[in-house]
Amino acid sequence: MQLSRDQLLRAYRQMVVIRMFEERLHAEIMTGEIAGFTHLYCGQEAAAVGVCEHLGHDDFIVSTHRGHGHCIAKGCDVKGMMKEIYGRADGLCKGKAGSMHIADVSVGMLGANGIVGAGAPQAVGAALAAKLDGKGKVAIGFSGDGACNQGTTFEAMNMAVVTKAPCIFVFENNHYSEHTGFEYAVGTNRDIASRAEAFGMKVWRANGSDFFDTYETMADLLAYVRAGNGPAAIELDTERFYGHFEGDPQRYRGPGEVERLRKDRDCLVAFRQKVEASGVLEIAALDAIDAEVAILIDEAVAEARAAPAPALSEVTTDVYVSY
Amino acid sequence: MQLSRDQLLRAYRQMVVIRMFEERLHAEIMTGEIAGFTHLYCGQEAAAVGVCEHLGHDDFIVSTHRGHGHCIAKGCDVKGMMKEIYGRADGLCKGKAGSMHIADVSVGMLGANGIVGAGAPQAVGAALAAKLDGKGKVAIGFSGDGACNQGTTFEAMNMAVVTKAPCIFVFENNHYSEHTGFEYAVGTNRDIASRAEAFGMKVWRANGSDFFDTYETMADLLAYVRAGNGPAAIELDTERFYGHFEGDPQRYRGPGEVERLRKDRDCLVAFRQKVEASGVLEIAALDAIDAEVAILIDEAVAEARAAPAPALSEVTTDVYVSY
Amino acid sequence: MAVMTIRDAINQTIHDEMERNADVVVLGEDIVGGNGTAGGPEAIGGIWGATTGLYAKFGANRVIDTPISESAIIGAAAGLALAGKRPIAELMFADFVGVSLDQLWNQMAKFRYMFGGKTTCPAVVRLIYGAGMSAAAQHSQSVYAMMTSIPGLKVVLPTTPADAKGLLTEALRGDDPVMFFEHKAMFGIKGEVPDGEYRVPFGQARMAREGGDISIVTCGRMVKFAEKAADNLAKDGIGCDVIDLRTTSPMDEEAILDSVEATGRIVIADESTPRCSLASDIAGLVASRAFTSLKAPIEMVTAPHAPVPFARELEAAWLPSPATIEAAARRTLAFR
Amino acid sequence: MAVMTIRDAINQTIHDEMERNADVVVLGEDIVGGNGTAGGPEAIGGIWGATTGLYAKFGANRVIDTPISESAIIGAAAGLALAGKRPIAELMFADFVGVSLDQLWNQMAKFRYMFGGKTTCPAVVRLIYGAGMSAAAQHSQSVYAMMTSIPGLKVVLPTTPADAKGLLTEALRGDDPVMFFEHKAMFGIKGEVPDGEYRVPFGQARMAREGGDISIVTCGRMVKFAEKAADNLAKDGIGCDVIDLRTTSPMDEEAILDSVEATGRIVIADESTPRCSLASDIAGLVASRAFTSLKAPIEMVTAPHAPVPFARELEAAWLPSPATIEAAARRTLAFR
Ligand SMILES: Cc1ncc(C[n+]2csc(CCOP(=O)(O)OP(=O)(O)O)c2C)c(N)n1
Ligand SMILES: Cc1ncc(C[n+]2csc(CCOP(=O)(O)OP(=O)(O)O)c2C)c(N)n1
Ligand SMILES: [Mg+2]
Ligand SMILES: [Mg+2]
Repeated sequence: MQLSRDQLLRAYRQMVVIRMFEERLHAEIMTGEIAGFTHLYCGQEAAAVGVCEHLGHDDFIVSTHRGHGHCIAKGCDVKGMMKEIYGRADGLCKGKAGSMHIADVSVGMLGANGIVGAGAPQAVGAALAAKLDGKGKVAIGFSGDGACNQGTTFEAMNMAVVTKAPCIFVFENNHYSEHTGFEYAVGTNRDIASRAEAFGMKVWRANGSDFFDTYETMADLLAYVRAGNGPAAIELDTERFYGHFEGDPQRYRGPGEVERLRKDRDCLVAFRQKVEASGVLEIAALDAIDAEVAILIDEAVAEARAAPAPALSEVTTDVYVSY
Repeated sequence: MQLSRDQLLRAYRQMVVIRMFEERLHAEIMTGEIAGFTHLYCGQEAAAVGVCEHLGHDDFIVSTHRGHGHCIAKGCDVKGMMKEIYGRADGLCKGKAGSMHIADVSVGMLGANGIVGAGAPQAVGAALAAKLDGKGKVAIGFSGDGACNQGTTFEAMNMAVVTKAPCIFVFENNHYSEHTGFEYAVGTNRDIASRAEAFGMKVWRANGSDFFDTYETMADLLAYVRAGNGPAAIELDTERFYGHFEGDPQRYRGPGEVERLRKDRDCLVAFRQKVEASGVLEIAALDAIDAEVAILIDEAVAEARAAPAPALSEVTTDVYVSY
Repeated sequence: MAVMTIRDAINQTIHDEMERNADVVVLGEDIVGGNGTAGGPEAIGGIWGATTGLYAKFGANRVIDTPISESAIIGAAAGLALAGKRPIAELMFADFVGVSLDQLWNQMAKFRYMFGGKTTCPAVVRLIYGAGMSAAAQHSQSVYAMMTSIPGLKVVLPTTPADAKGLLTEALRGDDPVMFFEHKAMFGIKGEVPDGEYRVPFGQARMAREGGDISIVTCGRMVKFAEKAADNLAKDGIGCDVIDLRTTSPMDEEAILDSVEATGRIVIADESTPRCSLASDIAGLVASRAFTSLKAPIEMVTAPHAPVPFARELEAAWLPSPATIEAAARRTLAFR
Repeated sequence: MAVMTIRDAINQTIHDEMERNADVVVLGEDIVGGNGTAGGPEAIGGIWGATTGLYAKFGANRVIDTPISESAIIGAAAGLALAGKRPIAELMFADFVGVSLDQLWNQMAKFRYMFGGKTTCPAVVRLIYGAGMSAAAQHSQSVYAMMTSIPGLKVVLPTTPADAKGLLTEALRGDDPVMFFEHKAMFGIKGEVPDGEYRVPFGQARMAREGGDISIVTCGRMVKFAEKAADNLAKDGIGCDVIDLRTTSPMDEEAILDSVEATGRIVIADESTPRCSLASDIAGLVASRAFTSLKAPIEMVTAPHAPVPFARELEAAWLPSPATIEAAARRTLAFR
């Protein structure tokens, strides 16, 4: 598959936005200004972007506790997100969501979720809505290797098969659920994808640390699902560069593990190498993106810091549409 | 495998007890004397008995809403069960359980269950207890083809694999969950067993309308599990002769379906044919069992009818051990 | 006005609303019944008869038979609602809230708030509840207190066919998630139902009896029991206000307080168990906001702190009854 | 007596009881931490530090790290208990009751009753609960009212290290299922803990302050807030009884009623949302059983009927506080 120059630049930029957003959060959280639990997406950028670059705002995604990458990839406003994570009045969700519950239904991002596994059935529902509309739209449910053990995820897969919903289960296998290894917690006769396959859907596998592999495999998969063949699943092999949440001592990692991952499994490095080798993009263009995004993130943090806290009266608004 | 004459007679008797218990309930329910929802096990006798004839009282089973067969096969007192279903003071559970919640932990029968899928995790727990005790005991979780879609069932399978629990998932596929067909409701790439297999456990399949096939397949399976190899699953192809519950109009059945099943898929008929053909048992011995059991069931009903209702003070006892 | 059962009022309202609005979809277990069998779809047409005929008229994309997966049913309803549809999900028994609570409590109910008011989640969940049919501990519970406790959910309990229509229509026109409780022993109750468009606003109680001596506040099946108690008391010249709450969230606090201010005596009748119950909720309201009007201790008539037993005699003893309500009323009246 | 944190008191009590009784087993997510990783088991040793060191001492058969499957965790605990063991299951956040309610409510809690009193189900579930750490709507809830409403469950909320030991020991010696609530903002609280065997019976409240003018009834983290309010009121010569319920099921009704009979004025402080809450439960108790002693409307201090918001300022405004408790106390005292 041949991506246009614009497509390539856009994809790279999306990954860089996620990376810099998360790296910066990692630093800012140390200051104590940001409250709550934060789960960084660093290392998995190619997964979110490789999936979402295929989607329009009228396709749906449902995300997880590790949702920043999915939000950005699906088109949520980066400054609004930063303000949200800082708990500000003009955050994307008025400071009520924080890191774990960011959503923007207007771009088809139906929500990060603090409950592991809760999103999968919601993706089936969104897919059933898409099926009813009959315009070839799809819904994506992101799950981790830990979430794939939650009953809701299995129920959702079966229900998607039974109802022939255009639902895509994206399993980002980063080999850890919290501090427990994939090898321990996930019973399979091969992998997560083979479990999905046993529900009677077609499955794909890709390297989730490689944008091109993820993107191209998703192209195949989406052609299949958009054509009305029912649900599908994909397992993406990927890595997280930081701890489960900010504050995680990560004593479960092997010696030099993170350094090795940063060296061998960095999707940005891989992207640069590939486009440079093939000569489709010049490095200067990528550097320019890096510089531009760095400014964007600086601004996002500065604006978030300066933004007002929510009015206390907001505590009891937005529970109902009509009271 | 060669069963002794005593073993064969016992197995046949167990199946007959279940059959006559259920046929009689079917008739008695028409009188209006028996309250609540009753799900009859008629047609599936070979499954319960083919499994439970391998078990001791220190092996555990966890059952379903369609639990009478499992209870009888595991050794619950038949008269106590009848009284329970009639809601009597000296019923097996003092009239508080009724058909759907009969249990007798003293024989390793941890409960019928009105919540579809609820038993599977409990079987894992009982299996973990057996594993801790280290005496080669097992726990069996019975599930239907409908229950196999409930999140709890999947979670239980995965947890059993991860914890290497001596847990056996027995899937009785009678092709219906309530009024919906197996073909519609269960997404698979082959069958229920293949779904279990995808969790990384060894699986078996047998004809659940044939005592010998079920019994012999279970012998293999149990040797494997009791040896400490972790969990296993078996799918039993079987049939229910009555409706989902008593009162079901069964309009989803094909013309002549029940008659056909009663002719071709009756485990008692098959058993008689087999032992007669091989000459291991004479028909007179089986007839004697039929006659003896008929009396037992007559007595059970008569005693249940005559038994006293529970004292009203029982409403608030047995909630806690200590108040 | 046509006379019909609560069952038919619900069925007809769903038909009407599905015709009116193409976004309304229905999902649940065996709501079609017969899928994948020789009898084919609609061989049964819904366990409770409330969804009969929908599949034939609206087809598989809008009338979705599901596997036995309640979390996925409610989760899918939540997803459908976020994606712009108006799902009606059926929980065949309200007790199955046990296997689907997260999607009700932590998802559907919280989306609007968590997402800063920028989305709606107009899902209606029909929960079939209540004791009285010897369905025992796991199929007889009145789960409305638990749902009432959840910010973000509205809770509705129709007691007449007219209210069934009016409240269900209202639920389907509103933009909030609604828990619509249908008592399994009340489907057959008959009554007049207004023709054409008919809506009953939430948060407005119905005065089932006016009396002035005692306030009996109740909902669901207990309304009929309270009316019987009131009829008996009337024979002795004791007048009861019987307040059918209709919706417990929002709850018509004014109707309760106004009545208690007039009578000074209150009996709360609640089919559920006593702890952290709707009965105690109303007691708390009255004890904090109508304290000076109270002339007697608040009487709460509830089931005991025990599961629902199977045997007919035990279940009857477990349930509040017209007699226990009447006795409570006489106690409160006797208090000086 | 050693001085230690609530966290350490819990950890040590589990160690002691596991040593004492070979039937005690522990299960939950990441309670070992590090299984299947390069770091190996106990690389982390429990998210909350309450299970640290157990695996090394008691091994994988008794300290069971589970997948993320809360229904199966609670269900397995129920099965272990039916099979004669004494499981301690951890729900990492009490909010995960949402994905495991059935096994708590319809299974564990009901076995004894449904089975006619012929079995026990001695499972202890540790639920980490409460707001105050900006964990937002799905990780901050106080689920004790829902658990208190369930017949068959006992509900425990220790507020001191000594009570943590005494109540957890009691839970593990009893034969009923126990919901043991640990507030995530209270693990670090220090205090003296009796050495050796120490049990605190259920259903006996602790009088945290004695005052005589107003009864403040509360539990969990609100006890500290109530004590602060009481200290402030004491400066104005107003004496408060601060009743730490310790267990809400069984609940020490006598302690509440005795205090109210003496003071005539009650403030109930409850970290949870208001509808069908523990606050209303206690209000109902008092309004029906201590009516004649009451001199003022019952005051309930709770969170508002809204999910827990994320932003620090909003969460602080959502939570009851010493100030809101104090204000309620002054209101009730001002009432004549
Ligand atoms: C129902 C539920 N159980 C447990 C948790 C605690 N928890 C949060 S994230 C997580 C691990 C998830 O692992 P995985 O799905 O692999 O996602 P990853 O963190 O690797 O992105 C756990 C156990 C939760 N939030 N919800
Ligand atoms: C959680 C839950 N959902 C739905 C039901 C209603 N229900 C009872 S039995 C049943 C069908 C079960 O089918 P299957 O597992 O195949 O067992 P079978 O009835 O065929 O023995 C259903 C849907 C229930 N009791 N519990
Ligand atoms: Mg992971
Ligand atoms: Mg079946």
